[in-house]
Amino acid sequence: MAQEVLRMDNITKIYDNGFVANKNITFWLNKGEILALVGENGAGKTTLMKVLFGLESPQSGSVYINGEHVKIENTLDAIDKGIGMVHQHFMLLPSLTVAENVALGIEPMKKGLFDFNKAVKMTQEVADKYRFNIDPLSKVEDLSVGQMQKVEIMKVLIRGAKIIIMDEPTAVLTPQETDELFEQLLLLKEGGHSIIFISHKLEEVKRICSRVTVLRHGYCLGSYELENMNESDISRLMVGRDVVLKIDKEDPKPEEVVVKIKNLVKINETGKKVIDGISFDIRKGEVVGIAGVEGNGQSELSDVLCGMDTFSSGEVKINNQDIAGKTVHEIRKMGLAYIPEDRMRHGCAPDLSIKDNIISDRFFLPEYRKGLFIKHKYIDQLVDQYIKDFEIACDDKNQPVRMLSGGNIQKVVVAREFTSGSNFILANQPTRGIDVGAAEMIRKTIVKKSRTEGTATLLISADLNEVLECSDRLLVMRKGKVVAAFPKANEVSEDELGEYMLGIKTMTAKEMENVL
Amino acid sequence: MNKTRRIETTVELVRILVAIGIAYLIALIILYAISDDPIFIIRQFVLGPLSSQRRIGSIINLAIPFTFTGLCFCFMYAVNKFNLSGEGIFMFSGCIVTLTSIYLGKSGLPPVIMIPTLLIMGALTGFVISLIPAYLDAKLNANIVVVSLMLNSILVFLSIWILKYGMRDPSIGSLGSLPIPETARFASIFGKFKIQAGIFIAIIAVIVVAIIFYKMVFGYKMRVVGSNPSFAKASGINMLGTIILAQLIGGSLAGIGGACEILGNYDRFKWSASTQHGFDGLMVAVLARRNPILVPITSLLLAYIRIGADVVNSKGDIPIEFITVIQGIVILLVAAEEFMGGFKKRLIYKAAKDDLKSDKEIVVQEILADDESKTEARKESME
Amino acid sequence: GEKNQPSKTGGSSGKGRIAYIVGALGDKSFSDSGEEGMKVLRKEGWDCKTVEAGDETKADKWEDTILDTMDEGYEYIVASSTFRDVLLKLAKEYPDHKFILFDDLMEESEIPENVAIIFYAQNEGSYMVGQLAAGMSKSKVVAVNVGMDNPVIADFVTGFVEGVKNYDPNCKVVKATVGSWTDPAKMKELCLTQARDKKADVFYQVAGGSGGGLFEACKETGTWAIGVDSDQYSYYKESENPELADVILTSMLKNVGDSFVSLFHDIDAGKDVWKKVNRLGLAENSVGYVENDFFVKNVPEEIRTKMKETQDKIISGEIKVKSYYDFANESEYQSLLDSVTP
Amino acid sequence: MPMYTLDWFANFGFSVLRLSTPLIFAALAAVISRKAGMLNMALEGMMLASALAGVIISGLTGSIWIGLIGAVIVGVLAGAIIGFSNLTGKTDLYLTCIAFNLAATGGTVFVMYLLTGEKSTTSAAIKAFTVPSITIPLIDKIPLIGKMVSGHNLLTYLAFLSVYIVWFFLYKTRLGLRLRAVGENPKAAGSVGINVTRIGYISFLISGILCGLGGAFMSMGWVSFFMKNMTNGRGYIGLSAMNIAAGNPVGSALAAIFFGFSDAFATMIKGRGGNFPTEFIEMIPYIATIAALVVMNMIRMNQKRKIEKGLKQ
Ligand SMILES: Nc1ncnc2c1ncn2[C@@H]1O[C@H](COP(=O)(O)OP(=O)(O)OP(=O)(O)O)[C@@H](O)[C@H]1O
Ligand SMILES: Nc1ncnc2c1ncn2[C@@H]1O[C@H](COP(=O)(O)OP(=O)(O)OP(=O)(O)O)[C@@H](O)[C@H]1O
Ligand SMILES: [Mg+2]
Ligand SMILES: [Mg+2]
Repeated sequence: MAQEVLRMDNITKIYDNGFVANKNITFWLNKGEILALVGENGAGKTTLMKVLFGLESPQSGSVYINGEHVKIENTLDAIDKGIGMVHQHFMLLPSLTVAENVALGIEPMKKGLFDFNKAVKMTQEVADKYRFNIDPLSKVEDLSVGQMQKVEIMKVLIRGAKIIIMDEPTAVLTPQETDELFEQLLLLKEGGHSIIFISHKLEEVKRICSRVTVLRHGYCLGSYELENMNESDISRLMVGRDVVLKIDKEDPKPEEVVVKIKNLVKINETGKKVIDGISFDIRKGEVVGIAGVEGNGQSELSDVLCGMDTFSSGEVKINNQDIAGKTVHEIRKMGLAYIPEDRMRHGCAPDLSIKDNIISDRFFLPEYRKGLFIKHKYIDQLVDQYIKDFEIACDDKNQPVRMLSGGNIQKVVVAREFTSGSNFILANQPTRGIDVGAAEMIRKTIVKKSRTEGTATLLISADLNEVLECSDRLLVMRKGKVVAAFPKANEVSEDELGEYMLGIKTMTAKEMENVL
Repeated sequence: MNKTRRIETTVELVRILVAIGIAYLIALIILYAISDDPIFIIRQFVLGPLSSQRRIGSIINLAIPFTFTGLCFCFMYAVNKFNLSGEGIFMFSGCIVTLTSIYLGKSGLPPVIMIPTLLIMGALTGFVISLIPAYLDAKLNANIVVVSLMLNSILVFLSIWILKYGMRDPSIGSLGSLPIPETARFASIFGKFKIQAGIFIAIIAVIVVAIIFYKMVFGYKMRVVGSNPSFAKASGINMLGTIILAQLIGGSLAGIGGACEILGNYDRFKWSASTQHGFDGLMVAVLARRNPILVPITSLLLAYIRIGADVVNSKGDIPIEFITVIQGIVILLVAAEEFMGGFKKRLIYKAAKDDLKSDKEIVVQEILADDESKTEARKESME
Repeated sequence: GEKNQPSKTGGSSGKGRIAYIVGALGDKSFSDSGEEGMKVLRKEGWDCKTVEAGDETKADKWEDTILDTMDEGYEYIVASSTFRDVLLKLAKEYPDHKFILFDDLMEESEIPENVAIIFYAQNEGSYMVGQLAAGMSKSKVVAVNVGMDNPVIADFVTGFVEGVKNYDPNCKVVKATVGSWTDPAKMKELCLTQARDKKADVFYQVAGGSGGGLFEACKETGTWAIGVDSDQYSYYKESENPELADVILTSMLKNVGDSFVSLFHDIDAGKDVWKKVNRLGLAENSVGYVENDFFVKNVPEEIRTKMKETQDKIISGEIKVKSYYDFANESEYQSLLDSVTP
Repeated sequence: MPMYTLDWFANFGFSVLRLSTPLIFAALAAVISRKAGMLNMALEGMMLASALAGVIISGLTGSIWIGLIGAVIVGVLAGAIIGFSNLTGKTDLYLTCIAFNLAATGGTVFVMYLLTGEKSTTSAAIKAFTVPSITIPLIDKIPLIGKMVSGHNLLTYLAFLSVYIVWFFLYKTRLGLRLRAVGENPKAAGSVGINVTRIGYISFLISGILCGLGGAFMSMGWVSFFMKNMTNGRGYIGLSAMNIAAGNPVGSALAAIFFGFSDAFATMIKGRGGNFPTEFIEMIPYIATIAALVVMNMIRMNQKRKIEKGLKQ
């Protein structure tokens, strides 16, 4: 019989705005197991874990560790009880070094002062032990997202946590990095640690977890042994219906060039060439995917294309118009729609209503205003329609976006960008951290728009599944350059892609010539 | 969620009343130590401002400049720019408007032309002045707090210089400008209340600002830019333009405020120090939760406290400075969001829990049953 | 139910009810000096009340404040030139009340029936200490530092400069403005700079609260100071910090309080003070300088004699001290300053 | 001109350092708050309260040192009040600070009135004590430098020492690290068990210590008495100095000294007498600050542009 290390009994968490995020949830964890905690966006997973980690206090319910009733009032209590948490969103201090980030809260001291050298040594030891290749002296802001995630994991490991919570740790990792992480998790499991693993990627859940607990709308639907379940069983429990994970799509019929990129170069503030002579076209009716380890110039490419940032040399034309020196507004008018990578920063204004968020790119058009005034009635109708079309779960159109769950926030962004009437969609990580149901809908819409409306799409994603599923042509970026180009995405294997992403293989300009 | 909002509003009202009550109680306790007749003093402080028509008029007159600077800071806050130049603009606009009125007075313009011209002059002054920090911040990234604070000091000296060398009245003993011509002055209306006619301009300003904020395209832009500038940029909203224009409108309002104050309450310009109306406006805007519609109300609240202080000062043995301390306590308690926050939360939790009484087991089964039917329906529709 | 505290008002049985309106008490200058006068009057049975109405930035409330006191039954309103406009306006609206406007000047024909004006010839007093400064200076550079510039202050400066020039045409005067009535630190820095750069060795302050910084600077540099408005030597000598007094040769006096007392005595005696300027100068003993032991001990005989002579000449009218109010415009004042700048 | 001798420069430099002293304290207090993620606009009021406290307490006890400690304690108390209102009461920080400044301006006069019956200054009512000045042996013999650097008030040296102490505290101690962490990302700091509210309080208290020293310098060093409103905007200038250097302690101190320099320069011009409108001289420090800020940012942006265009390595 498995030994129970943790039990959360009848947890109810009500947020200050009256929202009940956890409703009488009972949940337990056995020693040495990896438990999956799944559920749609907003189901209450993170909330439950925050309660466990002392970041939120529940209105009722109790927590037992090793059968003993404990009170967890703040994170310090949780850490003392041997609980560690890798948060869904980074909890890092970009301006500090890796060592300082890792040591923060448990700083080694010498003669009453912070002993930086010792902190470096400690960090190096953990990094070596778990084979994380990270320099403790580098600043966190200079790291790639994948490396940041490793720093987060080191923070938990160095505290010797016995119960480890991982809230979507793989959302930003490459397959290879994910594999590495999983090896470590299995090692930890062997070592007697117990792990709670939250993820929207069900194949990962299936791969390393032995049991799954499902949450929906704040309720716990129960715990299930994973042995006799497949991915669609899980997703059915999560969303309440079958989710189609494969996208059927016809072959593309690319027509004229919509976006033309020639010898694009971008040098950043520190003098580094972050985009290094990229050239390719995107044609009407096709989806071009870009894969790559994050931090290899994809973000910069997307910033340049949408006008958020300037470039140093080269040429970009959208519908035959040069974007050099143009504002975002002007580029959008040329036919750009843009799903940004970080939805909370560039995709929405969290404190504003759904309505305000949806009209942000078009309020100035004549049909939305009457002189200097906004046509509220007309817009209200339109937004209500979009909420229905895109299945945005919310109270009403006047609800602030921050009150929605991550997936629904992304739906708001997608609703805006997909209805903007543009013929070029730049989609950067459109489904990051989004549950299967919502992701399915967004991916399908991307493909559908390219087939039925002839939209030219540039899909940048770290989720290989996604680029392979949705793209027609597929490019790989590394160190600011295009290092591989495949004419048919669905003929490429994940492992092959991974080799190009990590720089093990590179295509020559000649090999790629006809694909760009 | 409507329930939550109702609880919040109720608690908010109760909270403000309790806060004021507590502040007065503190005042009373301190007064017992230092005054011969604390009850009398407190009564004067609380009821004194409302004891005569003239005092009620004084409250309203005092609330007028607060309203203008309060609205000014609503704009600064709306685009998240901590531009403090409203303080300096208020004084400087008073100076420029007086100077203009003295010059125009010679030409014998009738009030219908004179007064609008002067108001425009005040607005223009605010417009131009607020352009400096706004522009330096937007284009050169020069810290707006620093620039506007420095600018305020510069404006004080500039006003004094203009007063001394441009319009001083040599026939009076103290430092003051030549008298403002009769044709430029606001009438005092409502008989004994003696309210200055600037009140109409203030009311119009509140309405216009409310329309800008909630009905106009520009208000929408400000909201987006202020709420999340990165998002505004990614949406293609002209950020710089919006941010600068909002500050210019704010500055203009402070300028009109200075003009109304001078034309409504003064015979001549005689400020030789910053008037603090800007910082008062900042308080008013924060107390009003940056909502222009609430600005007149919080202005009246602040004016009421100030007049109360004056009444106490002239009636009793308590120096006026004591009241500034009490005023600080009132403002802090009223603005403290956590004050009675526990009480509010308990009400909200209770309401939420009442909704949650239903048995968990049943709910979960219902959800699962619901799934079944959905899946069925889906299958059917696929077939 | 009106109620007044004994500390501010006397019995109401007495001779008349006076409201004294000031910006703020505690200036150690004419507001406080006036308050001293009120204390004397109170003892004599007048019902006096002092009201602090706030500075110029609160001028919108002045009228209401004064009206409040009039509602309470005060018939005499005493206020300084700062309150001139309000006072004149109320004088017109309330002919039954009496208004005393002090430290101001006006054409007599324009003065309403119920207004009396008190004018102090601060230029004459300053002229006297100017003589002293010029006499005591070894470096032949003296300084006059003011809080802020306004006409009354300029009148002080004019008299002082004239006095210096008259005593020794070669003696130079540096005039500087602190820019605040409440920044003693800045005043101290200013004096130290003047002592350092210009070798000034006698300092005259007309700077309200900032003046304290001047005395400290004199103490530090071993130079002389001249106080203003009231006897600042004895003020400090009798205070907790007597050593600060040891640099104050004398103070230019402007006896606001005394002038109130004598004016109300006149009113009591039925003399006509209304609708005219009651000019108070050296002759009326309303301005002047302090001659105490410290002064006698430190000022050479010869200078003292010369000062006495000058005083007599002014009183007799032989010397007519130039006043700021005589200047046609600001630039005349400026060229006076220029003529003595080192 | 004979006036500009070596001696003159030494004296001028001396003056600059003295004028900068309270500004450095204020700037460092602002730095501590800024590093903890807050813009402390209440420096003005905190300094004023301390300035009065120092005078009263030293007057009552007859000891300079107890007075100095008293000034610091009152500064810390002021910090605690602001912290309580802002961190525990969740009152808007700007509002808290402005209300506090208003209350301090009136409150100091009120307390002074209760204790002494005076409403503007303690110069007569309370025995004055001043923190002594110190001659540094050896260094005072060096030409120019000696005269400039030696003989200052103890608190002036303490101001310069504080620059180092604050730097050391922020970058070398555990508390400093935690304070910066809270300032940069309170959520992240909270997630590793740091008590964010407590760090917030600590930052206000340290700010209070520095303001206490700055206030004490005003009333027990520069001059020897309290005067109502005697800080005259020096708190805001300290805040600006911190902002110019974006919170770097050394840079903020340099900016404060730059302001002190402009002020000394303005005082020098004023001290020359004559009729040049004082108003324009008064503006010098403020205009200089804006100009410095503009020039600095122009250079910064130019460089960035050049790098991005690939003109520079
Ligand atoms: N601070 C908060 N205040 C009010 N409501 C909140 C707060 N945080 C979360 N919520 C609400 O609680 C619900 C559950 O949030 P939670 O973070 O637990 O979801 P989740 O299951 O982690 O979703 P995701 O998969 O998107 O991470 C959300 O839908 C949100 O509406
Ligand atoms: N103060 C809040 N009030 C209301 N809702 C909130 C608040 N804070 C967070 N939420 C919502 O609660 C949900 C959970 O928040 P959390 O910080 O755990 O991550 P998340 O935004 O859901 O992540 P993701 O977008 O990756 O799913 C989010 O949807 C967020 O919008
Ligand atoms: Mg989550
Ligand atoms: Mg999420």
